[in-house]
Amino acid sequence: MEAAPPDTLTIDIDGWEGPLDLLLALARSQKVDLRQISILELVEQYLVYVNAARALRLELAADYLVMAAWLAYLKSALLLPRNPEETPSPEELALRLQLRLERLNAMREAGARLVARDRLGRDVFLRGSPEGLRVVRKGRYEAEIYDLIAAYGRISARTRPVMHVVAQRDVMTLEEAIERVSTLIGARIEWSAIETFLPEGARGMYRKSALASSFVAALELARQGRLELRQKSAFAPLYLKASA
Amino acid sequence: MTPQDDLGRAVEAVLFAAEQPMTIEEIKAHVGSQADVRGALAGLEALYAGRGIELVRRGERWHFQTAADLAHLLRRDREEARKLSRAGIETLAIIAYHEPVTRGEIEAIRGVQISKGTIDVLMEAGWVRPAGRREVPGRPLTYATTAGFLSQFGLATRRDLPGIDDLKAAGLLDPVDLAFEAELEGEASETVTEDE
Amino acid sequence: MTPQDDLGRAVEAVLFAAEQPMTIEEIKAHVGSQADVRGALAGLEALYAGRGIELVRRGERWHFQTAADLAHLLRRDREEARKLSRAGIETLAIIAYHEPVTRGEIEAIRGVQISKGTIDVLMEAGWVRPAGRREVPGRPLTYATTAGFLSQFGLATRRDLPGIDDLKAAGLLDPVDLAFEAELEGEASETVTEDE
Repeated sequence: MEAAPPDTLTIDIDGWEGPLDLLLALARSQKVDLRQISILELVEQYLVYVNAARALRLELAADYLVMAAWLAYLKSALLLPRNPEETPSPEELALRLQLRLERLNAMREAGARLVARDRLGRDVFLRGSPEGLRVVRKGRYEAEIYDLIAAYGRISARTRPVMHVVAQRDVMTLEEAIERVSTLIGARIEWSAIETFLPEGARGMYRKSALASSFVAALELARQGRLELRQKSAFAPLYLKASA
Repeated sequence: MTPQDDLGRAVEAVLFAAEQPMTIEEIKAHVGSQADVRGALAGLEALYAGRGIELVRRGERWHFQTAADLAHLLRRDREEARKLSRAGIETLAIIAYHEPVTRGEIEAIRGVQISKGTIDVLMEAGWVRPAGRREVPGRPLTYATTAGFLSQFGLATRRDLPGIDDLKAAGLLDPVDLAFEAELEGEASETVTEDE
Repeated sequence: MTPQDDLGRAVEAVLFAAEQPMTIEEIKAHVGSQADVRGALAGLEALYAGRGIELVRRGERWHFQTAADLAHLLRRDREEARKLSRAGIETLAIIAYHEPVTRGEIEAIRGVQISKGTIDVLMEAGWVRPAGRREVPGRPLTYATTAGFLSQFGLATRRDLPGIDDLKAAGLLDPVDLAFEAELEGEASETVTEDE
């Protein structure tokens, strides 16, 4: 990390929660109000940072690179002579980026102030051993919305694979294939490729299933001496003919 | 505020948050070993005299308690709020998401039988009601949720329940662990026993 | 002792004995439905101000708790308060300051997708709840904070969120699109004024 120029941040890519977070950290390093930051300087800082990370062969998530590409575009648009036809103008794009940074910054500070408050159970305490009050309603059952939807999530997660398994697939069973091949083979005089035994119009998964079943059927029928098989070499076309 | 008041406040807070009556030594462990805890206790005793809360001494230990004459306002009832069983909450979730739904359908979705008491508990809680019979062989009774269900769970309508996509995004569809599966099996065998 | 004092004692005892923060309605269930509980609470609030125990309001609920400045005497080592991740803290802040808010809106502010489980953790802690659907295409679910959130962070109402008025006044709680329009209009009208 000593390789980084002194005026850039230390490369620590794991610490960032996305490119906007990194941009905000860089913007804050300009030590001015977010309203006053120089977008050009910020773009420059970001590109230097990302290039340094790549030079160190750190794996950068794609969204950092997408942001880098967009910022490079923004930079050139801000520097080149204006094209008045172009909307939105580069200044508008820069303004939008600045507004986003301000909003993220506001929420980050709000979050920090929130968790720094006096927290129940950490800084302030309820009574340690309350006597407890009589529950007026008899046998009141307690459940929170979280319990309810978590329960439904659990059921869905549990039953999901089951639903996947029972999904109906269009297949040709072995019985069907034996029936079909033994009927068709009687009508063929010449050697016929196994594909010609498949139902016309068979497509996709069904065709694959029909082919596999027909192949196994052919083996079975050959074993029974009802047909003969011929194949020149491995993976060559497979031919069938009724036994003489 | 005088130092004596500061000590009074400290002792007051320590006794309030304590889970058990405390000795003066135990209080000193919190407020400082040099402190005049005995004096502070006397001050608090006087301050609270006649109020709804009293500082009382039991042997060597001190604690706050509600004034004895107000006990009738508080009387404890052992029949306290009970948490729904896992079978109960799952059955309720299925009814809410699929209503009107028959018991057979609930079992098919849960993948586990439900004992008769499960739906009874939901009806007793006022969250589930019978919703007519399904016009199929056997005419099974269907169940649906009530207005009480909506107010219990802070929903304006059933449509406000998060959908499957929302649950997935919230990480609620993550694979169930083995311990849970084991528990389910236990439950299933229990049900069989009950039905026999 | 005046009747008002009697009611004060009763409310004091009930809240003191309660295991959970209580609404005025819940207190009335113990001290009588006709009682001026609100007035009694105001009296107790004043009585306890500056003491080691304080009466506080959190949303619609009231409870006693130890004074914040005495935290150093009471902080418990074994209390391993759930440590929120940065993503968790930011997501919680965004929900609290913008509620009701959709997952998409949270992601737009953070500039990054929310990982599975972030909202789940906040819901499990009891600080965040689903708050109905937004009536726009896709009907996304919105999220909001709970009464438990207010208690945990010591807020009487959401208006006590740190800096919320300033953020609102500065437009920092408006979506970028809206702020962008406002900014452009502001510039435009400034220009007009200058020209006059």
